[in-house]
Amino acid sequence: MAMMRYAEALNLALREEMTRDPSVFLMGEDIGTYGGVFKVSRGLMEEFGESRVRDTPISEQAMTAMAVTAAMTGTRPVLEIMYADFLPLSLDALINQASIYEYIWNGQVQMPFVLRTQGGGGAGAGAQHSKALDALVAHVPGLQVVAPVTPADARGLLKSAIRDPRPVIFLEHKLLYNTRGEVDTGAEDLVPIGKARIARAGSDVSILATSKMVIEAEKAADLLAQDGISAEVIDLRSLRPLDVATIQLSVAKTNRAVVVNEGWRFCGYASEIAATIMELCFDDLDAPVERVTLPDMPVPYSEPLESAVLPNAQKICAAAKKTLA
Amino acid sequence: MAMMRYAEALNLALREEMTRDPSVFLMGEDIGTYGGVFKVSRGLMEEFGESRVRDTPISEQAMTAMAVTAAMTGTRPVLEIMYADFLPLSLDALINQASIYEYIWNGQVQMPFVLRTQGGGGAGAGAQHSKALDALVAHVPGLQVVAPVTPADARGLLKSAIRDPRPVIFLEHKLLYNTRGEVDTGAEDLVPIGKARIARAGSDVSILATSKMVIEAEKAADLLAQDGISAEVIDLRSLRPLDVATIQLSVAKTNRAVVVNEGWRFCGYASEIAATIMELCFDDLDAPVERVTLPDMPVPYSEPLESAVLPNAQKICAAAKKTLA
Amino acid sequence: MKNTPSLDDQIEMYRRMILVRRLEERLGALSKEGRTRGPIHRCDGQEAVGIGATAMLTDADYLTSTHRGHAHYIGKGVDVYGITAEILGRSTGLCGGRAGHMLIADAARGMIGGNAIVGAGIPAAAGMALSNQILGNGRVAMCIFGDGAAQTGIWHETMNMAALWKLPVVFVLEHNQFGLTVHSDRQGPVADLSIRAQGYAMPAEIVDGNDAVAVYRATAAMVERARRGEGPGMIEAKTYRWEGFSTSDMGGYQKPEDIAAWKARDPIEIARAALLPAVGADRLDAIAAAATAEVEQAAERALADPFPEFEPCAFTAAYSEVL
Amino acid sequence: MKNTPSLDDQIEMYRRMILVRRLEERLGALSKEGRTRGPIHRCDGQEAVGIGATAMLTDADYLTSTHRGHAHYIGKGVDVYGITAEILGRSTGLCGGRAGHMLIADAARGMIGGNAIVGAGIPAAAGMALSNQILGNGRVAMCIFGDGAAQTGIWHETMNMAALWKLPVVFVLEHNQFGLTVHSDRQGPVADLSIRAQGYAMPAEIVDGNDAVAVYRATAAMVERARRGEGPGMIEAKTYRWEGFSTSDMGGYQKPEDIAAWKARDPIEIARAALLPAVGADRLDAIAAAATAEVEQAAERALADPFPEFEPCAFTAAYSEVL
Ligand SMILES: Cc1ncc(C[n+]2csc(CCOP(=O)(O)OP(=O)(O)O)c2C)c(N)n1
Ligand SMILES: Cc1ncc(C[n+]2csc(CCOP(=O)(O)OP(=O)(O)O)c2C)c(N)n1
Ligand SMILES: [Mg+2]
Ligand SMILES: [Mg+2]
Repeated sequence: MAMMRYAEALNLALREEMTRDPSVFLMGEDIGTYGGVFKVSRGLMEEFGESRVRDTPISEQAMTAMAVTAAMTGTRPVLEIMYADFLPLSLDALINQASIYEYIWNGQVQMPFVLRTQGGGGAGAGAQHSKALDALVAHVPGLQVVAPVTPADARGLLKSAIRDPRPVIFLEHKLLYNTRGEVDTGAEDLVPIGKARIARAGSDVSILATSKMVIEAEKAADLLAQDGISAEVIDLRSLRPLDVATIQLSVAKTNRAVVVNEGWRFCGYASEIAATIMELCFDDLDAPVERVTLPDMPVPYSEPLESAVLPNAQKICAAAKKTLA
Repeated sequence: MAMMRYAEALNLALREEMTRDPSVFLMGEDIGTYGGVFKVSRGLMEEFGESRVRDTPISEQAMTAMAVTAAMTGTRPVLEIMYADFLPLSLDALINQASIYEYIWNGQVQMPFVLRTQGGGGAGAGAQHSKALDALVAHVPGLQVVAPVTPADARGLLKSAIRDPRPVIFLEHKLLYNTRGEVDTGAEDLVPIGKARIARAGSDVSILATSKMVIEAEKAADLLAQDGISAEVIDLRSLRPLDVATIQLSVAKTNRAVVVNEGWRFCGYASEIAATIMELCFDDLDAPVERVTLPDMPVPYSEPLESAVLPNAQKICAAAKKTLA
Repeated sequence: MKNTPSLDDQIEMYRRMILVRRLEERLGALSKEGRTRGPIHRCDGQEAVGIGATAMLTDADYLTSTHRGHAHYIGKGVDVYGITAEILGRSTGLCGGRAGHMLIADAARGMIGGNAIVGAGIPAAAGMALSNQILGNGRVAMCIFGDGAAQTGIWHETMNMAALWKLPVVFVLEHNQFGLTVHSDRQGPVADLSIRAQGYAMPAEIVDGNDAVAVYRATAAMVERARRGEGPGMIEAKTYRWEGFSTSDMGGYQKPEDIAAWKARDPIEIARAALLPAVGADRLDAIAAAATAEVEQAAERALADPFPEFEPCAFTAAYSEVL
Repeated sequence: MKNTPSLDDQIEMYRRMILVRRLEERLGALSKEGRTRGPIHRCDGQEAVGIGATAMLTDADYLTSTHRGHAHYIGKGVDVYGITAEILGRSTGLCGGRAGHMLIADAARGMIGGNAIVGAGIPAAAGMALSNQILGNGRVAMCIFGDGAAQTGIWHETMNMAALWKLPVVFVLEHNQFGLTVHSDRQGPVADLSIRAQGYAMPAEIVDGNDAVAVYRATAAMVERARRGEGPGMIEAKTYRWEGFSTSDMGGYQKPEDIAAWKARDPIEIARAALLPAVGADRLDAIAAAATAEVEQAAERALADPFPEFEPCAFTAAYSEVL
């Protein structure tokens, strides 16, 4: 076991997988010489060379499309897109290319690539560098989408993603890189894609959260506990495929659910979870599923404005209490 | 009143608005000399000249970005994106540009542009030319999204969209262009954005559908009627903003709802509608809201395969009966 | 002359061009009879580009194509019957009827694949070249794309990265004068799009796209260079599209005199004239007849084949998602 | 010499460059004290580009910028206090604190606006030029963008359409040698990115980006051309970024000797030396002192200003969506 930062856990996973499999390579902006703007790939160019760790020009569209077909032809690209806000530039390669080939070519190809990116607000980075666009990628069939919140899951899920035969979109959060946690460096500790994590057991209300929102949900659970409310916090972890079994078990127990996602509300990721819960747990539900999300507007820059729009523990508490009212 | 094809109704609306307002102009691929691959802009280059009707190179990304800022500076662009499948190429301009400026610039600018496109399957056009990507655009705050199914609504909504001070994404369907209907050519007949249309009144189950799926829903209502089931068919028409009042009234009456959308299911447009209904009509609902959508996979080419995946009257009937079981 | 194809290669190119022409004609007829589905993009008159540019590639090399790829498929050695069955949506098609004519792939031949998003085949080939470079497998990747595709942003991003990294990729611009219906002179300010290669310090050559041997020579030089690790190259083959942009083209924008002038330079006739002295009319006629028969048989057989039955998508199922 | 700025123009450019330099220094200090938010992208050493390229524009002309736009803002005549207050997130900022330093707009000055999606300011300017052309209002649009932005696909699509349609737009490439941390020679195979303008039959000129007068001359010629309806032009201004890519840069990749060499060519000193004979040291010192004071006062005033209070987004409300 070792205590490490989220960014270090990702770095470890990359180093381990690149050592294990010579077909794994990295590409992205400023990931080589500089080691990535969040230092996730620090030291890897020195260790694995410039052929396997590539600084790219600012060309997200072609980079993503190239990763898709490189993955089709014998290598395992791990692509870093610096901010999730740039995902629209990658989307044609994901929706019109990666999404379709395995099926329409009747299984002639597979595409084992990972697209790492980070989103979310709270850093005063403004409307073009603070979005969580989970829904854009989660909507695309053929893509798997994961969003680890702990360093252990960051390492375990990244290793699983790199080994997976199919595309994985790996969503990080700019405010998680410096968070610390235990990582079992001795073991492989692969975390399977498709399994949620019960961050905290509870009996009165289920709070299903993603990425950094899991931390807010845990804070909310503490606050709710003070009012004698026992909240179960579920870290969805795997946004797609969704671990419906874990969700069903929890809601069957609590009869109430709050979904927390940092993306926009309308047609957002939280909408899918709310719809799924309603569908699978209709008779169990004592109240409508509450959605706690970013309001449907751009993320403002100034601190008081940004704080007002981001989902947080207080908003989650209020939503939880609404389901219990 | 006049009988006309959907494509002719759109053409009429464009001609009327270009005549009324010299700041309205059209741009898109093959829309000028050829009149558009679906002939929606037939004759307009001859009538309004090459400055206001522009054939563009194949550059969706820049075209869309240019439409956004042209709209900021005194003109009203109507941009045609030939297939909705290409929307990913337009998305940065929509998500990172059009979506943010009015708010973050504190109201210094507005962007009155219309992006027309068409999606959907059934024509054997294959996985890259058959998608309904409604959810991608409906997720973006600051965008309004409409999807008319009748020629009268096509004209009335396009005229409203062109006059609206904010961006409107105008979704057509390749199999609607040749459908015919009455259009009141004598009157302006503007159709307000934000209002749904009750295509058929009923009392047992509400079927909420979009675009061509409204036609399938009406067929389903006929079939259900034979089994003594009275279905209310609501043409959402305005995908965003959503006419929640009309939806609430209907579900309060029927206590059951089926949502039909031709896009993918997971994180799809239907998910938002299902979540919203559950939230607003929780106590009215006697059964979970059913979603009838494209399965989460690419649209296959061969006729029997494509027919198997597209939502249709039979699937809608089955879903409606499920809510009544 | 350097890189001149052998006589056998030239004969094979001649045969393949006839296969393509007959296939296009047959598909045109079937479409008129309403026996095909969706738009079909014919390449009549452009055969020399797809056939000439691919004739020096091996099955291990990769090719990406466009929505107008029949000559590219056949040039890469893909079976005519498998192509025809796919276009007719049969279970016996190369992709089981799932792909359709614009998206055909045959991985065993390195043909991956057709692409109907204009411009998307360009980075696709570069990505394969990137794999080749990292794996050091000596393979080359090629993309064939149109004059319209050359105006897409992704072309620029790809040219830049390919040249920067000296990727083993060859860019073949099939300049047939039109996007769908808009002439290239209304899609960009320069006639010779390959002058843009200078902006990436990349070698480029303009060739007569109706002369398969000329296309072969120029392309073979770029392929060799790329294989030697000296980096990418670009070919601009000038040709012309005889038929509409697809079977749903309503026409009216192509000048009859242009069509006539280009038909007078039929790539098949040009190849035949070059081969006549060495090969003789009888053998060429026999080759043409055999090619015609092959397409006929492929079509007849495919038309008799069953349509596929729907099966849930493997990965959709794997994701335990509702169908 | 043609297009030489008047002495008054030169003095004003000198003053504005000092405004920018002092603003960057002040922001750097405030950021060290932890009194700013988010990354701030300084342009110390590059002032001559933003100031020289915009000095001939009127308020009616449009300018689009980047994430590194402080010199562009000030060049377009935007008020220093309004900029400072916006960067400090105050309600008195030009955008009420909603935009932040990368996205500032001042529509009254035609500054619309900063843009932090690399490359996005390029089609933005072309779209405004398209409006200008359709409305026939004689206005010109300009985009200033970086060497990194020149590698984005949207640059190619925009250059092509602008040249094809002869749009009144001027492309100013501010070549400061780096993307974020990667040197331009590792982002593309050619050193002079403006050679690519030939591929669009577009005129281009390379200038010393540390000499505001040289930048002014070259740009003014392109602006006049564009205004006359003769189409777009491109300027490539060679300069260098003294500070890190932003206040969060951990450094380690810029050569100290390069920084020293470029600091020896300080654009402010170059302007001062050119003005000295005609204007004299005293007046130049007074101008410098006044500019320094203006930035000081702007900062002090802004720091004392209130933060904005949150109000629901107008259009969100209009869409009757839940906040
Ligand atoms: C991104 C994108 N935009 C538009 C289209 C519609 N479209 C299909 S083919 C075509 C013209 C392509 O021209 P070119 O690249 O020259 O190929 P050609 O048809 O001449 O073979 C267009 C605009 C598309 N398929 N993809
Ligand atoms: C589309 C996009 N990709 C990546 C980034 C991250 N990023 C911000 S600035 C920058 C470098 C830009 O280089 P250049 O255009 O030369 O401008 P400079 O920073 O040198 O002024 C990068 C990669 C971004 N903001 N947008
Ligand atoms: Mg063409
Ligand atoms: Mg730079």
